[in-house]
Amino acid sequence: MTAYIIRRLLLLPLILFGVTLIIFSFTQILGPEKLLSAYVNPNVFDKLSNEDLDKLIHKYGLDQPLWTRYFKWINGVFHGDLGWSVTAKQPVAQAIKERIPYTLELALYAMIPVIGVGIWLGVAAAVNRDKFLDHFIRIFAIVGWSLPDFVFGLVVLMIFYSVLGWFPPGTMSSWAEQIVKSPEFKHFTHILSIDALLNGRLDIFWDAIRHLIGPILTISWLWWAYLLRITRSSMLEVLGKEYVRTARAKGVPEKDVIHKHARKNAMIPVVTVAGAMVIGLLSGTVIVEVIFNRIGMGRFTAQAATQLDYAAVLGSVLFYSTILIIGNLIIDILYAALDPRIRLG
Amino acid sequence: MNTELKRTLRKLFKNPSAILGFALLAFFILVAVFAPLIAPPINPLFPDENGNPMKLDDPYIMPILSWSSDPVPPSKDHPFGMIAGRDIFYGVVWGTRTAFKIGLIVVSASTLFGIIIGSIAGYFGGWIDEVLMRITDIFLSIPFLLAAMVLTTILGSGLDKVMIAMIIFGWMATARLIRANILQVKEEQFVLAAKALGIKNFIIIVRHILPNTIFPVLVQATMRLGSLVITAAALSFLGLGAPIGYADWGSMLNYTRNYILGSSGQALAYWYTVFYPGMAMVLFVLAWNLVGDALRDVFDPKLK
Amino acid sequence: MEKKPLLEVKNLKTYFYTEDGIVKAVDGVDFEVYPGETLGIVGESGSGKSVTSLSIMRLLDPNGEIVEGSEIIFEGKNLLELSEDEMRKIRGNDIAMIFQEPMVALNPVFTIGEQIMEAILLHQDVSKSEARKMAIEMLKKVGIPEPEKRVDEYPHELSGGMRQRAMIAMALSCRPKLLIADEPTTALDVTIQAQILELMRELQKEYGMAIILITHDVGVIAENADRVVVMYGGMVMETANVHELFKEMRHPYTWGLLNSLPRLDIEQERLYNIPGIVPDPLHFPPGCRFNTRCEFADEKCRKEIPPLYEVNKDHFSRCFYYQKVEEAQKLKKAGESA
Amino acid sequence: MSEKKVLVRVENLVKYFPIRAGVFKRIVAWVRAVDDVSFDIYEGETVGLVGESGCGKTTVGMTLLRLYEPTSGRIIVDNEDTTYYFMPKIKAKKYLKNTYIKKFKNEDPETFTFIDKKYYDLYKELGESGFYSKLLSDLPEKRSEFRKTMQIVFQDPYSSLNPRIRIKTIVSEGPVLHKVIKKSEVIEKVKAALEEVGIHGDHMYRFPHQFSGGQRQRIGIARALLMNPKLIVADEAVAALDVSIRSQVINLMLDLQEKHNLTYLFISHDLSVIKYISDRVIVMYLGKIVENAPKKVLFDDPLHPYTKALMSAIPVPNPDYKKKRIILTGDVPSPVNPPTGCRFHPRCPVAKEICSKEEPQLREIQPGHFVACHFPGSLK
Repeated sequence: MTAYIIRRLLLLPLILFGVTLIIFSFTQILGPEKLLSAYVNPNVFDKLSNEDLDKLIHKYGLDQPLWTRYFKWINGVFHGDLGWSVTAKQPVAQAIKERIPYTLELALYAMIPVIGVGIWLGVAAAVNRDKFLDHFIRIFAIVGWSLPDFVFGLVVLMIFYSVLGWFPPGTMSSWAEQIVKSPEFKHFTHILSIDALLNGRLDIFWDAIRHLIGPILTISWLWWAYLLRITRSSMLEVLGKEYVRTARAKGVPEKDVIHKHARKNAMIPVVTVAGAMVIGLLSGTVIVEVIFNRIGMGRFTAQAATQLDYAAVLGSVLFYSTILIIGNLIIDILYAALDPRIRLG
Repeated sequence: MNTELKRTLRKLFKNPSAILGFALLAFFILVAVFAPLIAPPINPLFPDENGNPMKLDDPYIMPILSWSSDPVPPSKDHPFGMIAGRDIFYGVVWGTRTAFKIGLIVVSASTLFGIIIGSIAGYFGGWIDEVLMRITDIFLSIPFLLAAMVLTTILGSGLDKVMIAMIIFGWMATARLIRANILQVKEEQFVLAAKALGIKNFIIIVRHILPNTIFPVLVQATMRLGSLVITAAALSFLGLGAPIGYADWGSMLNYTRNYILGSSGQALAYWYTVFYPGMAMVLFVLAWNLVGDALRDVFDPKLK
Repeated sequence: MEKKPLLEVKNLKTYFYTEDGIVKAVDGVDFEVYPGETLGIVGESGSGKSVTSLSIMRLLDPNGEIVEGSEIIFEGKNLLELSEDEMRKIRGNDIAMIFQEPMVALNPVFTIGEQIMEAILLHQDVSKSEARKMAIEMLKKVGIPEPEKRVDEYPHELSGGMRQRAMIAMALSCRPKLLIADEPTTALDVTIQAQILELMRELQKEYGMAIILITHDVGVIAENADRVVVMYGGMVMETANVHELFKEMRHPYTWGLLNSLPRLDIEQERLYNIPGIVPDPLHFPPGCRFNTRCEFADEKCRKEIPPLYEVNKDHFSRCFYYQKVEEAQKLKKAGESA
Repeated sequence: MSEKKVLVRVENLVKYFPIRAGVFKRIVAWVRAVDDVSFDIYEGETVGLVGESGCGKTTVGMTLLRLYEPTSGRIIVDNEDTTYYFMPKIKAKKYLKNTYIKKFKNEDPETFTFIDKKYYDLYKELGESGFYSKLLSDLPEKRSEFRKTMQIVFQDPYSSLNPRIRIKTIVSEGPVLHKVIKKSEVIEKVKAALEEVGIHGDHMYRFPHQFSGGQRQRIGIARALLMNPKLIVADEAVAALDVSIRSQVINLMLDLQEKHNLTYLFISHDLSVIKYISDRVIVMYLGKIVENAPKKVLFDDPLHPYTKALMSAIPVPNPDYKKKRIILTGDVPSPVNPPTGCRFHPRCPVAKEICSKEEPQLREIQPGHFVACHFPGSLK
């Protein structure tokens, strides 16, 4: 197992190299002129003569071959320099650093109800297989899984903001923003709701939560449905296993058969999915942050992509892929922790 | 074989949710096939020389019927209402065709690609497998939506670009599934028996291995179809897919989101702008998921 | 033999309701188990032998059902009338069970010790540390070397034979009065099978429990059982004392089965063939279940299910023509000695 | 006995499987599944290969059929060295060079075995390069010939037939490919082959799942039979069958052997079946042959302690049969780290010091009776 983890860690840079190279090669399709538009104000751009264009292209090294430019970029990455983001009007590294806490906050809060409720309902559905509860949960889940997040997000916004006026879009109210940006407000973790509590500002905490509920509801709905399905089928498979019968033959009460013998085994595949889900939550924030107009990595990436801000795009891809790979590694370790056959194998 | 088929069908239709799925799917197929009859591709505002309404050059471009940009509530002529001067009903009907087009093309192309990669990796093993699987890992390490988003932007927006992007980043799950299945089937005795008979590798893969691994792949493809349509719509929603005015549920929703909050004092004034295209999409995806779920129950109870 | 039986199975019928129809896996089975004896149940796939054992434990799959009118009387109580709670107190305590594949019958995520201790803690009023001591003691008893170490290992760390020993330790930890062993050695190699069977004999002597030994291996039955029940098509075909059954079988199926076995102890010219295929439990033939493959079968056998005839004291055969088997047997013996 | 023609000669066959582990998936150890095994199979006889799981008996069968490539050793079929048939050309050439050319250049032709002499004559006639090109020229034909000579029947009736293919194709695929039968006569020949094994000829259009286990096994036999082979390797061919079906299939195989003059290598863990069907018996333990003798000799007077223990462990279906029980202690050790010296010594009731140090060689104690034991016959 240790060897496996080391192997994965050694493969990590190789995969990141591959990932960035793919994205970098794609930008090659754009051609130097398009690439240049990321550096020059569009108003000025239209007035440039061909000669000026060539000069600028040369100045930014856009006429150099792919490899040269790629290694220049990689070199920058090693020095913490991811380039300049036109969309954010600040260095990409800085832009990402500022936005991570907001996305992290959203993902963290969304995860808790998803994992708890999803697994609980999945087990309940499996135990009551083909009974009313099972059908009800399954239908709920499959409808949830079929509901596109942006459609559901719009509905949430319509109901909870337009009609009821409870949960507004955005990241925080403007009065709160003023306080947060003032020097008295200490930033301990950069996660707004936690910092608000640490500063003793319950009003700001409540404001942050109010802005979070809509997005959390939107994201968790989808993943919750998904996790439930996986838990149910995994649990059903395990309940048919012989060792469950052995436990019953020992006289173990049904409650323990399910929650001790079966669930521990059923959780093994669920961990993989739950992990993939946490990773999915991070990238799922793209849509939600756009709909709810929240500050965060997702919206930043979406904006960067639509505006061909390719330095920012590369930086974001690097960020997301790193999270994804490390996330998968953690899943594998968790997997091993649950399954002694792998841990000791 | 006939009894086997009957058994399978009986199992398939035992489940009420499966019946619902197939019924919904049949409904959408009918809508797509008969779209020209349900919503004729004509522009009544522009009569041709005979006084008949003019035929549209491209039926997927929704004709502009009114110059008012505010949404118009449902009426007899426009049962789903109008937005940006275009008939929502028309968009929903022709959007069905768009959804099928996106789903089927992307799923079949990416599945085929995945089958090829997965078969080669699984059957030959060794360094070929190692290299192909590491490439798969790399492609899997970019979140799908993000990858599709970036590639679409680079290729330039448009539905065809969205599809290309989704194919390029959509084959990995199939490749992995096929590879895992082949590794399993490869050890089956009938494959060894075929080898003992001196049958060639290619024939062994195509005749003996693939037919035994294809059902889980088909189930997976069905279940993926729904989520691919969602992703395509999400890209349109982000402004990267079909242009405004194209009969596509995603781009319609992108446009209508501006009206979601209603007008002052009337929160739900423009509900129909989101409801109809949104509902069409939900039902479409639901149909595929229900069908996929039913197929999974029948063909591979263990597949997740 | 005026002992009181420990377990009486009377007219047991267990049906499974499947999509393809009703599977009458067990269809009217009667037998008794006396304290301290080994009852062998032998049969081929689909004979209903495993379903019988699961019915006794009431551990059938959800689509299986024990039909009204069946009785399973254990120490005077009808197990089918007990509540689930009362039944649970019997399982693992009075009646324990071991299964064919110890690899899949042991829970992979708990250690051997945890699994044995669980049974002890459920049925005995002891502390955790006492239970652990008892678990180690049990492991030692079943011949697992270094039990103090093995108690903390997971099933996959043990060999097949060791796993089955652990399974036996778990089953015997509460000193059950009846042990049901469902194909306990089928998944093991012959030299390991010999070890496990020897162990079971020793432990039976020590604990004095009764054993129901279920297997398809006639040799295992011959060497380990006191009395034998031969099952075919969900019914008891013949039941007798083991010595009598192998010498004086009175049912065509038993007769065919024993003559179709390749054997180490005698020279054989050509093996006997029971013609036809093992019937599918969904489509048992009408009349005697064996009539399609029986050389003595006639119209009557194709219509009526024969009753269990007492052909000798404590020797029953479900065949109208059991005398014919006797004659055939005599002829064969005459041929052999000639 | 020696008059009989040797159909297959296996010389010093070795098959190791790598175990890969660690960060770079390097080979950290080898499973020594078959470790230096030699035996002959004579035409028309049935050789029973018996042993417990992990002893390498199945690997011997698979390697013989070249479903696994041997690690080393030589496999001679019908007086032809077939070892290099399935190697890539470069490897095959290297094999020929190491096996023959080196020997021809350095050793005295007088000491050569029959088979070596045959290749030596070829070498004398054609020279080194001519030798290579002659032997490597028609590999596809040689492979085809090899496949026609040897066929296999597998254990599991459920996995040995492709569930998605009709019986007709399953049975005729190989013979058509190797032109044993013409395409035009497929229906007729398949029908005949099926009826020969006791399956209704019209059932050739069915799929495998429509047959019972015993019937599937018959179909597997028909598939091998239609290739018109000389040797059939039966790998636990009756192990998965019900008792009442087992004797049907065994009898069928014996009938077919007589009719087609077949040779069998019958691999099984069940000594009773081996005793019934075989002419000669080879006993394997942990990748090695421990005893090889004609059936009667072996069962009357087993000399290796393992053979003896194995026999005593088989339950006899006769409650009045008195036998001495020899219960071996411990488990079969792992073939990754086999014990030193005699591989059986940790479990052997009569092992002495030498057994743990020196590996006993397979010796011919009486004509045709080979034993690999320092103290043969000492276990009473």
